[in-house]
Parts: sequence; C-alpha cells; structure tokens
Amino acid sequence: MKVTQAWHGIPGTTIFDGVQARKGYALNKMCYSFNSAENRAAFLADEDAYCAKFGLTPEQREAVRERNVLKLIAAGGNVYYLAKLAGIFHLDVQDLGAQQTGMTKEAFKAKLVEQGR
Amino acid sequence: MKVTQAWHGIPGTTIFDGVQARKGYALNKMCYSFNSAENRAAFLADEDAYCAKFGLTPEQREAVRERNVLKLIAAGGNVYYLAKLAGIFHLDVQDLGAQQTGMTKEAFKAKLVEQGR
Amino acid sequence: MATIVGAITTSHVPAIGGAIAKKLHQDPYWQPFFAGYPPAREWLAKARPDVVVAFYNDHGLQFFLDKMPTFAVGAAPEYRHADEGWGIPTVAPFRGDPELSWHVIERLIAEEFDLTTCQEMLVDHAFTVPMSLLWPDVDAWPVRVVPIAINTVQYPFPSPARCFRLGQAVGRALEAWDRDVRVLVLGTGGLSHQLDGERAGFINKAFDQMCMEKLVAEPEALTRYSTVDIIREAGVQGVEFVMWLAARGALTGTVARVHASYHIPISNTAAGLLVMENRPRGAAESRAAA
Amino acid sequence: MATIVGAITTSHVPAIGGAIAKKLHQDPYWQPFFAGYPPAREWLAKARPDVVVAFYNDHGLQFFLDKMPTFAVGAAPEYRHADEGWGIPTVAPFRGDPELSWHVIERLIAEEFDLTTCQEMLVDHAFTVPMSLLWPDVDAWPVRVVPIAINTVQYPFPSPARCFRLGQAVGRALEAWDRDVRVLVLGTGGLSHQLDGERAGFINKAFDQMCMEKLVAEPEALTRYSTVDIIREAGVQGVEFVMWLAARGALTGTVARVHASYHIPISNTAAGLLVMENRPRGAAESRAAA
Ligand SMILES: [Fe+3]
Ligand SMILES: [Fe+3]
Repeated sequence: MKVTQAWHGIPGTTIFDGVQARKGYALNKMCYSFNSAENRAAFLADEDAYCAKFGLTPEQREAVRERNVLKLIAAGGNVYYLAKLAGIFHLDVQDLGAQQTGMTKEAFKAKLVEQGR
Repeated sequence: MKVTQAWHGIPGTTIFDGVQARKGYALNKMCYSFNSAENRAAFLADEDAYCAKFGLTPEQREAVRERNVLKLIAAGGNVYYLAKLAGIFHLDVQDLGAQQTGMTKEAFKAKLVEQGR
Repeated sequence: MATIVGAITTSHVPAIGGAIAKKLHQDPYWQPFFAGYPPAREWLAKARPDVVVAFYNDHGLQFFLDKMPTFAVGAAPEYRHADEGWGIPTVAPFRGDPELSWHVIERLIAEEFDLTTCQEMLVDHAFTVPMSLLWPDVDAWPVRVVPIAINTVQYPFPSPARCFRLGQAVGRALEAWDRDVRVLVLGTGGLSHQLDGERAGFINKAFDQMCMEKLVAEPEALTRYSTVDIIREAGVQGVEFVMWLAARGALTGTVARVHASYHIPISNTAAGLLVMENRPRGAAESRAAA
Repeated sequence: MATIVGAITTSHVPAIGGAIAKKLHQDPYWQPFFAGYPPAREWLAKARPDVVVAFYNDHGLQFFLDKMPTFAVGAAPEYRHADEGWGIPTVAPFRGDPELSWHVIERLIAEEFDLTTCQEMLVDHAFTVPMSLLWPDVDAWPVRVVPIAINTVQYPFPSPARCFRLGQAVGRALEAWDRDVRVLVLGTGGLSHQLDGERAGFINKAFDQMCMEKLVAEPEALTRYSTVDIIREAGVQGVEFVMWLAARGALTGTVARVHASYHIPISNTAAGLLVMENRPRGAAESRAAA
C-alpha cells in the first residue's frame, strides 16, 4: 500500500509525480468534480454509480469505500483533490493527518503545537 | 474599420495581440463553440439568440450579420476561430481571401498561382 | 513608471477563511495568528497600492491534470472565487487590470517565460485568503489585481530558482510600465507543512525562520535549494515557499523588512507573514546629486 | 538510448485532409503536391520510427483564449482528433507514449521551459494531416506519438529562437532516454501564407526557399528573425515556420537533406516538405578508431 519513491528518499512522503498522476487520473478527476455541489450530492446519492462513471480502478474504488487516505494516495490520489472528497464527509486536513499517522485527532493537534515550541 | 497597428507596420495586417484578444473575446468564444455540430445548428436556427447568448458587441453582431471578414477582424475576431463561422456557410479560406482583397475567387486563386512562378 | 511599493508574503491556509467568516479573531486558537496582521495593514495604508500582482498556487479549483500550466498569468477583466468543495465561503469578485496583465505577458514571453495566458480564471483560497487578511471588511476590493499561478500540484514543479527569476522578470516589467500606479507584490503559501503521507503534520521551525531571515537580504542563497530539498526541509506543501521567492524577486530596489510574524500551528501549517518595503536603489544618491 | 532518426517538416493545410478523403491525388490541382511525398515515405520505411514527437500548432480545436499555453506537451495515453467545424473528416485515434512524454516533461522543466502538461489533449489537422501524408491507408497508426503544441494564435508567440531552443532541449531529452526506440521528429505548418486582412494571399517564394535551404545546415541563422520579421516576410500564418525550427533543433547529430519539395499554391499556402536525416556526430571517427 505504501508508495516507494526511491528518487527522492524522503520517508513517509509521496511526491505527486508523473507516475502518480497517470495512475491516479480517474480518481483525481472524480475528486476535482466535487468543486460542484451538485456533483457532491450525486456522489452521496449513489456512490457506486458515481465512481463507475469516472472509471475508477478496483484499488481506487476500494480506497474510496474505506475513506482511507494512505490507500487513496497509493492509488494515485493527490491530496488537493482528495481534500474535496474528504470535505463531503466534513473531514478537515487534521482529520486526514490523524488518520494517516495513526493518531487521534487530539494527539495529532498536540504534535503540531509541540513543533512550535 | 481597418485596424492600425503601428507597432509592427506591416500593411493590411492585423496581428492578433492582447488588444485584439480583449476586444474580440465574446466573438471568438462564440466562434470557438462552432467546433460542435449542435452549436452550429443552434446558430443557424436562431442567429440573434445565439449571438446574444455570447454577449457580442453591436459592432461584432453587425459584422457577423454581414459575414464581413474585415469587419470581423476589426471587431477582434481571430481568423482561426472565424474560419469556423465561415464553415457554417461553406466558405473556405479562398472565399475569405477573395472577400478581404475585393477580388473574385477566380482572380484570388490566379494571384496565388502567379506567386509560384 | 509604476512604483513597486513592496511585497507581502503570507500563508493562505483555507481554515483562515473559515475563521474570518466566523469572526474568530479573538478566539484563543486564532488570536496569536490574527495579531500578526494589523502592522501589515498599517504599512499598506501608507503604501497605498493601486494594483496587486499576486503569486499564488491553485489547489484544484481552476486547473486540473488534463492541462496543468507551470505559470498561468491572468489577463481577465474580473476574477471570481468559487465553491472549492469543502465549504469556505466565497468572496466578492476582484477587478482585473488587463492592460497591465498584457504588458507583463509581453515582457515575460520576450524574456523566454512560456506562460499560459488566462482571459478567464477562477482564483482559489490561496488568492482570496491573503486578500481578506490585508483588506478585511471591505464591500469592494480597493485594488485591481493581476494573479499569477505557479504549479505546485503536479511534479515537476518549476524550480525555486526559476520562480525567483520569474519574479525578477515581473519586477522588470513593472518598472517598465509607463503608468503612474503603485504596485504591491503578493506571495502566498507556506511555510512548512505536509498534509499527506505518514509524514503528515511535519513542520520545520528552524528552516522557516532561516528562510524568513534570508529572504529579505540574501534571497539568492535560497534559490540553491531544489524542489526536493524544499520538500525534505519544509514538507510537501512547504514547497509553496516558491511563491515567496517569486514575490521577493519582483522587488527591484533596496529591500527593508517592515514587519514579520510567525506562528505554529494554523491547521497543519506554520503560518508566516513578512512585509518588505521596496526602496528605490540609489534614491539617496540621486537626491544628493540634485 | 533512443535513436533520433531524423525530422520531417511539412505543411498541414486542412484542405489536404479533404483531398485525401476524396482521393484527389491524381487531380491536376493536387498531383504536384502529393507527388512530393512518396520519397518521404520511402525514407520512413528505412528509418523505421517507433515514436513520433511532433511540434504543431492548435488552430482553436483544443485551446481557446481563456487559457492559452505557450508550449503544451501531451502526456496522454491516447490523442483524438475531433470535429473542427468546417468539415474535414476525422481520423483514427493516436496511441500516446506517456512514459516518454513524462521523461521529456521532466527534462524540459528542469531546463526552465514552463510547459503546460496535458493528460488529455485533442489534436487538430496540424497534427493529423501530416500523419496521414506520411502513413496513408493504414488501419491503425504504426507509431506512438508525443504531440507538442506551440502557440501561434495569440500574440505574443514564443520567439523563433525560443522555439529552436525548445527543440534542442527535446533533442537532449530524447538522447537521454534510456530505451531502444527510434524517434522521428515532426514539424508541421507553413510555409509562407496569410489568411487574414487586406494582405490575404501573400506568399513569399524567395523567403521560403532561403528558409528551406538554411534550415538544414545553418538553422541558427534563422533564429535571428523575430516573430514580426517572420510575419513580414512570410505572412501572418507563415509564422508556423517556428515548428520547423523546433523540429530541426531536436536533431542532435549531423544533418543531411534527404528530400525536399515545394509547391505553390495549396489553398492559400506555399506548401513545403523537407526530410532531414540525423546522423550520429562522429560516427565515422568512432568506426575508424574501433
Ligand atoms: Fe496551500
Ligand atoms: Fe496552420
């Protein structure tokens, strides 16, 4: 599930390069569509049909179903587009950060504060 | 009606620069829409309504009504987009050339051949 | 000749837009952040810009991966904000300055910058949030704007050095603009933060403070960092610092720091603010000679 | 390492697409034009390219003035032609080569070309007509493609020198491509013609022939012309010659002219064709040393 990008060697980090951009195209295109309230409503009304319309891969469909950010990234998702998917479920970037680091949101927020010391 | 562009000094020539691009935006946007057969049909069905939808200026509307290429260019039209408008009336670039130079199409074609001698 | 009054560089975290809408300025979480901005506004009141040229990055409101420009320059009569999908309120439209836009476009393309020219362009929170911080509570924006979007979504991004040079070329273009207007340069984004991956929540205070320090007097020193260097030091989204570099590049004179503020965290981000005044090079000397 | 087999530069007048569809090859008007192409195809049969990297200009099928890129590079798995509004038939889709596209994009952005990267891109007659001339009567295109669109719609265009340098950077990127593939470079457009204004119908045979002559052995001499110079000498649409310059720029070796043809008029245009072979620099010397 974890993406390995030997070319930069930064741990826990996926740079959204050409490889990711190709892999994630359908997923990101769907997420980009969520700029529109009408499309967000259509997704909520029938998630399967909406994902099928954009031709998500099985891996992408699964990651969307699980609302699993690391899997969404591994499937080629870009965080700026994924944020629009997360917005549908009223999740903010701290929710995403907590989920990706396996922390509670409170612990994640505390870690952020800690780095200001 | 004739565009004067002192900055280049080439006679009988309008370079489609920022000034023209601003002036012609609505006209060119309409013409760009003629890549679609459906839009071409809509224009033919109700030219006034179609032009109104794109917010053409009175000068642009007049030039479209007259199918006058020099006026269309003076109103900011770009020949690549205008060619799509001309296509609706089955006019090719030699028809446009003849009209702009005040020649018959045969004379215009003969002039082209002449330049190959 | 246009006068470049200076540059303001600031974070643009979307949550700020939400906090402004909810009037959370005195809330304990937000107070230390908002407290940084009154000095910037006081300076602005004296600087009196007519136009803002803004370097910012679109986050998937206007541009998608189908056609992703490296540098997109606005040439529109008006720029609108729109629904970004996760609920910050939209703001009033911005009046463009197409004549200045086209002047800048002509100069930059002549200097071999391969721009994408936009006669229609939506602007996202990266543009609107800083504008709201600088001009709160206005019915209509008191300045015209020229937005310049830099790709930080899809790698390869333009290098920090290229972005700095873009800014320098914009500065030269503004200096060559034969109108009596006062221009503020804006650079939005950063500082260190990372939203995605197991490294989410990464912040680097030492690096940010070094950047804020060097940006004023030795910006060239920062252009030695590659994109990957910045991502390593400042997090994936910390690469937005290139907007600060571009804004600093546009200052053609002697640059003085007027104000700075830095606060951790806002949302997942180290929030920075820098106000730099642009003083004509050799102004003192010319006066002496006169 | 990829092998750059050579470059073909050719006019792309849309009427050619119509003539192909109507099989007018033996028609007296068309015969002298089509007669130029068999030698190009014979050379191609020996050159056996796997991939075509094509410099062309969009004429308002894909790009509009809302977002006009200077250089747009395709990175799509497939490229489709579509209705252009005035009735030439569409052709079969083209298979892309996304890996090569991304390699080129990474190299070019590292060399400070500010590309717009296109994972979806329609290609117009400027791309399809030359492909049909080089590979007539195929059910499926026998090559993969990487289309690169250069703005010649909305001034300011990139300068002829910039386009030549773009080509050179593409050549360097291809040489650094670690795959055993054979690449043909295509440059489409020109030669002299002007569609618009009282000067419509302008053609300049002497200038065209000078350009075709110099392009092979002294292309740098042609990069001294500004955009306005080329428009003055070759007509407004004659500026499409920058596509020829870009294609020639991509040839990294010793360049030999294999074939040339020139005919006035096709539609309003002086139609030119040039086939240039790219021979590895110093190949003879290496053989001698071995
Ligand atoms: Fe941001
Ligand atoms: Fe053309």
